[in-house]
This record gives sequence, structure tokens and C-alpha cells, in this order.
Amino acid sequence: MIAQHMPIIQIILPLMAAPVCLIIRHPHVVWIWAVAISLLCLPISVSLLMQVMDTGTIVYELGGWAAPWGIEYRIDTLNAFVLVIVSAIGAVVMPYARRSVEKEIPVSRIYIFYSMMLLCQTGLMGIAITGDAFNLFVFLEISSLSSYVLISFGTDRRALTAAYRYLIMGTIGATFYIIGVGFMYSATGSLNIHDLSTLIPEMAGSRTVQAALAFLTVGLGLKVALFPLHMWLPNAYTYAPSAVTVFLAATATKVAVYALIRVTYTIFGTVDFLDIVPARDLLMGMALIAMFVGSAVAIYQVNIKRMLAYSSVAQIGYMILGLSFDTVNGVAAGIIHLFNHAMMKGGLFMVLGAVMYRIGSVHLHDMAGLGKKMPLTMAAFVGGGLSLIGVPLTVGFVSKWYLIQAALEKGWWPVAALIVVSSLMAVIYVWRVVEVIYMKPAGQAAENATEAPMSLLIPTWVLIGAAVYFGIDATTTVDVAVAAAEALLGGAR
Amino acid sequence: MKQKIILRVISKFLIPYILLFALYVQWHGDFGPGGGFQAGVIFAAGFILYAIIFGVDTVRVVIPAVVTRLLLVFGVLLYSGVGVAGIILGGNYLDYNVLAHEPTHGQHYGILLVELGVGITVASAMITIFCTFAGRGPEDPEEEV
Amino acid sequence: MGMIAIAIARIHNLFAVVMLTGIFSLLGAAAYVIMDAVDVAFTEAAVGAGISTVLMLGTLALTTSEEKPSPKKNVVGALIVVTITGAVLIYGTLDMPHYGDPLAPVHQHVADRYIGQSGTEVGLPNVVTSVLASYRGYDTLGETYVIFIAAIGVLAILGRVRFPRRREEDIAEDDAQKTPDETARETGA
Amino acid sequence: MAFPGLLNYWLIIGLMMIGFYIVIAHGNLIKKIVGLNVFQVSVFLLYITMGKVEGGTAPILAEGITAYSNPLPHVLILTAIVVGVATTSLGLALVVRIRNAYGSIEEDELDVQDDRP
Repeated sequence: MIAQHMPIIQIILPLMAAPVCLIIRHPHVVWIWAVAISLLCLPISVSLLMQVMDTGTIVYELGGWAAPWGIEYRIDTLNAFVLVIVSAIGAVVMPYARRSVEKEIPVSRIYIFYSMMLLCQTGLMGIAITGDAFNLFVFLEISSLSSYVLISFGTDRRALTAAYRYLIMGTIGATFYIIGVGFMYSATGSLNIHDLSTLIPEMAGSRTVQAALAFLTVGLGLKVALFPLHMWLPNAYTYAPSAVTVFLAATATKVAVYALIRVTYTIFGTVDFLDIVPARDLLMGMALIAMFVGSAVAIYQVNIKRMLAYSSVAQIGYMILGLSFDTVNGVAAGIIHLFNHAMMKGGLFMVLGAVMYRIGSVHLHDMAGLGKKMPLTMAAFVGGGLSLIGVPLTVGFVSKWYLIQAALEKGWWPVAALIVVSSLMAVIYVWRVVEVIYMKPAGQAAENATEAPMSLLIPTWVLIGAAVYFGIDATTTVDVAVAAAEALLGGAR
Repeated sequence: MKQKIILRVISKFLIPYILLFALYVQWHGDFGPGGGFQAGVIFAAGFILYAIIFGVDTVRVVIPAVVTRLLLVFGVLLYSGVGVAGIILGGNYLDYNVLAHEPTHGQHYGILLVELGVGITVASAMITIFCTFAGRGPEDPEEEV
Repeated sequence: MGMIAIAIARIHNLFAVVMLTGIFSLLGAAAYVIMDAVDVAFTEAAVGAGISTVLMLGTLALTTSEEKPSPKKNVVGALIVVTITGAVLIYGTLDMPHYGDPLAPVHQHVADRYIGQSGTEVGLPNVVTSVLASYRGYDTLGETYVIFIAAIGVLAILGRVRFPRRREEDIAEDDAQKTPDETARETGA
Repeated sequence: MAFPGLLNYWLIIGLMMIGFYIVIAHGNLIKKIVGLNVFQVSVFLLYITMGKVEGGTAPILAEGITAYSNPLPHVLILTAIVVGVATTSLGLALVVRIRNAYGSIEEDELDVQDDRP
């Protein structure tokens, strides 16, 4: 009986756990509670993924009403994979959060913090799991509203303006999304994604449907932080509390990319007008610009958190680039990078959280000489940095390898060349940091720094270790991603 | 506004009716327009009116922060709990058909409880939000960070 | 409504703007009634014209009620963005069914069952309530959680006693010395 | 049934764009939230106007009535209104904090302050 209800348990477990935090209230007990819940979510999502790989799509009808009248959960390989990413990151971040939260957030607010973290995780998983376009909006708002609150917990006053700006841009994005859903609904009368995917192709010529696609893309593009809609991201990541940055950087944009994949491939997948309207070319152009502008701006940052945030903008470009190829290998490369980037960026931000914990700053000059003071932490940074560049034997290499292959397959060798060039830009910004932490003598800030505590170090190394492991043995991720991509493209192309 | 006698008298006269109307909207939502959400807002409006005229501290005597917080939690858990009850009784999540012997009765109970959950959550959320805004002085010093 | 929207855009006194927003919401509610959406109208009147206005007034009291005329730098850019968006929207409406058309796909696909069957399947006369709480009850659950987030989020952002970061021991000490009244304030009001 | 045809949509789009313009062109933080409200209310109108059936009544079942307006958009918009008020209250809370931290709620003044911390 439990197995049958697994999809909904995945969501309601953290959802119902969040209000309980308000009853518990004691900082440590709340933390234990949150950790327990997030650890429980992981095996559920893994078992869902295994179940999907074995038996195919799982459908769960909420309230017992058949879709399209009721809301259904429809889990295929892609959803299940995204669920695993989110719950895995959640399970690593929650244990990590305790020490850095103690330092960055007033004790009387800690219980709200964990409540919001659980809700944010629920919202992201709810987006990934749902089979209903409007339900997706509801969970999008659950995750967004809780992330605004989480960002505003930051200690710098700029966290407030960052949260405010994110709130405005996020709400515009969500409103664009519902305009798009409204147009689709007006044309078809349905809100169910599976239902829409059969109805929309019949009316591909409809101008309403075309406008719907435009609004859905822009709305989700805002959430994805696709260039030039990325304005909210750098400040939000820079000034949010460390644990929040780790969590959001590793999951929020990934889930938005997932939603974009859903819209462009599942709903509009077989629609021909995309070849007439250069939507994919436009997407590719923006992705390429994002890769270069993101990396270029990252090179000039002295706040390392901000540097990694801009690097995220560039990495999101890689994912979208994979999507815009419109081939199984391209989409698979995008999905692989989704997973890989979650691990390495999560790990890198965790390193910065540890640095913040020890020296209270993440400015480049404050970090001088940390290589000797915090050798294990900084080794993790090097590992993550190598992965970001795409050195062989790291996950970054795997995703870029597939991306370049997909580009060559289409005969677009200039695109492949651009991928290599932008990787070289990553070398520059990673090297700047590595140089400072290993070659320069310790400055005032780093004078008395010691190795980060174990509770920060272990989660960091779990993610970086995973990044290395999946870089050496990429078969699992590649299999899943290719299966997901094939399912999305329906084997037709 | 401690000295505005007309306001004080009239509002004291009105508030019971506002609360009564909220309850009507809550329970009558199945038949006419209305339901948990609207009822919650109206119920909260009664308290907010009281707070505007007699001050937030007075309202907090009637309904302390602890109470609104617990009600907030109770409301959302009631809603989700009805869903879980559906699972336990052999249906899917939020399936009300299994709540009673006859499906329509089950639907009725389910909707009633769910709307109650919404109403409680919304009322206590609105009171919390208002009191948090109003309980803050215009120039409270910002925390030192 | 158009007049009021333009007035909202032009007026610099925020107090007037907030009042106009309330009126805008009320007019919206009236429009909903005309289009048979009584439940929505009820909610919009209670929320848009009631709660939102009260909250905005509260915010004005805590901040300022005069908008400074902004430098004209982003007006052109904003107009371009708005024009493009509006053009795409109008382009999208060209193939939409006409107002009130009973043959529109919206009324054919899923709505039929709600109107035709909900009386026997759910047993309530108010179809909106049936759909809200039963057919799409899960959306409503999400919505309840959204309100929950808003409440505790506001509590987290604006809660009264905000003390600087301190060592844990200090806070434990504080807690010990705190009167019940203080504790209550800190947690809620 | 020639009137209003598509005119209803266009009027609503006009309102929407005014709201959208307020959000992006104005620098005052409260004004932005007001603009967001106007924008959202207009989007709600767009949904509701889709649900209207000529000659229909409110979707409350009663004897002797056969044509009802579509209840589904109403349900969606009820949810969206709640989400809207939640966003508004969080946004306003942030505005109050920003005012306390910076002493201003004008976007350009905040930028100036942030440039020289």
C-alpha cells in the first residue's frame, strides 16, 4: 500500500513537517527534525526513480479524480531524476546548515528558517512531480515565496534588496507563466500537461498557442535566470545565508530548467511551427551569450560568492544550449549537466559557507593563504573548480563532452569551439582564486583560521566526492539522461 | 484612537456581526458564494477593525500570538490530515469518497473539514500579518549586523 | 478602470495611490460579478480592497507617503518592453474565441463534467466549491500553504524583537531573564 | 454576438500593460508592488472573461437553469488571488525593513547607497 502512495508521500512528508517546526521551536530539535525529514525524502525519490526505470511512467490521481478533471502526478524518468537531485541536495544541505545557521541567523528565528527550507524543498519537488500546469504554478509560488524569505535572512542589508528584487522579478515571471497557461487553456480547455501534449499539436497554427509558448518561455526564463533575465540571481546568491545559497544554487534554477524542458518538449515537443519561428535559435543565441557574459563578468568579481553566482549564469547557458539542439544527445547533455552542475556548484558554495564560518568573509583578498590554514576545505574548492572547468575525470568533463558531441553531430563545429573557449574562461576565474589561496601569504583575516568543523566538511566532501565519482563512472547518469531525453523526444527525431 | 467615542461604540456594536457573518460564510459556502477563504478573511477583518480602534496590544490579550501561531499550524495540518485520512481509509490522497459509507456524504465531510482548515489558517494568518505590521514602530532601530 | 490605472501610474502621493488601488480592486470585483464569478468577486473585494489596502496603509505609516519623481532614464526602455509584451498578447488573442461564446474549447473539454456531474458526484450546489475543494483540492492545499508561508515569512522579516547576532550563551541567559510578556512579543506581535 | 468580440481581451491587455509599466518604470518600491497588483488583477480578469458563457449564470446549481458560466477559471483565480495577497504582504514587509535599513524606498537611492557601503 505504501509503494502505491509513494509519489504523494514524497511531497506531503516535508510539506506537513514544515508547520510542525513551529510547534517544536527549539533550534536543535528543529534541526534534527528537518534533517530526519530530508534524509527520509532521499530513499523515496530513489525508489521512485528505480520504479520508473523498471515499469515506466507512474500516474497518481489526487483525490481519486481522473485527469484531466482532477490533478494527477505523472512521473517519468526525467521527473524522477530531478526529484532525486532535489532530495539529495536537501539531504546534504540540512545537516550542513546547522553550524552556519547558528552563526548567521538569530536564534529566535531558526525554527522559521528550517520550516522555510522544508517548504522550499517541497515546492521544488512539487514542481518536478506534478502533471498539471496550474498546480505547477502553485508549487512554483510555494518555493519562490519561501526562497524570498530565506534570502532575506541574510546578514547584510543588501540581502533585503536582493530578496525584494527577486520577489518582483519572480512574481513577474510567475504572472507571465499564468498568462501562458491561460492562453493554452483558452485554446484547448485543459490544464493537464499530458492532455495538453496531445491537444496542442493539433492546433499548432493557432496564434494563441504561439503566444502561450512565448509567455511560458519568458516566465520560466526569469526563474531559470537565463540571460538577459538573470539580474536577480547574483545579488540573491551573494547575500543569502550560506546554506540557502547552496540549496538554491544547486536546486532552484535546475528545477526551473526542468519546467522549461517540460514546456518546450513535452507540451510543444512535436509542434512544427518551432521550425518556422526561430525559437530554438533564439534560445541558443541567448545560451551562448550567457556562457560568455557570465564567465566574463565572473572573472572580474572579488566577492567569490558573487563570482560563482555569475559562473552559474554561464553554466545555465550550457544547459539551455543542450536543450536548444533539439536532438536526443543535446537534450541528454543538458540533463546531465543539470545533475552535474547541482553537485559541483553545491559543493563550491559549501566551501564558501565554511570559509564564511571561519573568517566571516568571502572576499578574494581575505581568502589569501587559506590553502595552508584550511587544507581540506580548499582542496574541495580545487576539486569543484576543476569540475567547473571541465577537466577529465570530473563531472564537468562528462557534460561538456556530451555537449560537444551533440554539437558536432549536428555539424555545428563553431558552437563546439565556443564551448571549449568558454571553458577556458572558467580556467581564468578558478585560477585567480586558487592562486590567491595557495600562493599568497595569509592576510589578517585568515591569520587565525583553522580547518572547518567536520559537520561542514563532510557534506562538502560528499558533494565534491560525488562530483568526482560521477565523473569517473558516468554510466548511471548518462543512461538515465539518455532515457529521459528519448522519452521526451518520443524517439521520433 | 482612544478618544473617538463614536468609533468605539459603533465598532463594538459591529464586530460581533462581522464575526457572525464570517461563520455564516464559512458554513454556507457549499450552497452560495463563499467558503473557507472568504470566511477567514472576514473573521480576521473583525479582529483587525478591533485592533485599529483599540490597539494591537488589546487584541493580543484576546488572542495571543501563541494562539494564532498554533491555529495557523492546526489549520494547515487539518487540511493535509484530511488527505492522509483518505490514504489510511484506502483511497488516494485527498480522496473524500472513502471518508463515509456513501461517497457523497464523504465528499460532504471532506469539503467541510477542508474548508474549515482553510478558514482557520487564513484567519490566523491575516491576524498575524496585520499585528506584525501594526506592532512595529515607524522608526524601529534596525538590527546591528 | 483604465482611468484609475493611469491615475495610479501618474500620481506621486502614495496615500492616494493606495486608495485608488482599493477602488481598482473593487471595480475588478464588480466586473467579476458581471461575468458571473461571484465567489471570485467576494474574495477580491475582501482581499484586494480590504486586506491589501490595510496592509499598504500600514506600510505607508511605517515608511513614507510621497514618491519622489524618478529620473526619466528607464521610461523609454520600459515603454518598449511593455509595447512588445502587449503586442504579443494581442497577437495571441486573435485566435481566441469571442467573449461569451458557448462553443469555446474552454467550455467543451473539462468544464462539462464539473457542471453536469458534480451535483451527483460531490453533491454540492455550488460548483465552484466542489471544484475548489474536491476536484482540484490539491491546488487549494497548496494555496493554504502559500498563506501559511506569507504569515510566518512576515513574522520572520518584521517580527518585533530583533537582536544582533550573539553567542548562544548570551541568548540562553537572556531567555532565562525574560519576562513572559517579552517572550510573547518576540514570538508573535 | 458581434459585440464585444475580442474587445474585452484588448481592454484587459491595456490594463495589464499599465500595471506592468508601473512595475518596471517606477523606482518607488511601494509603487512597484501596487503595479504588480494592478498587473495581477488584470490577468485575473483575463481568466474570468474566458469563463463567461453568453446567457449563463453563476455556477451555483439550481433548478430551471441550464447555462452556467465555466467554474474552472473561477477556481484557478481564487487560488491566484490568495497567492497574490501572500506575495504582496511579503513584499511590503521587505519594504518596511528596507526603509529601516536604508532610510529610503527609492530604488536609485538604494543603488547609490550600495555602491559606497
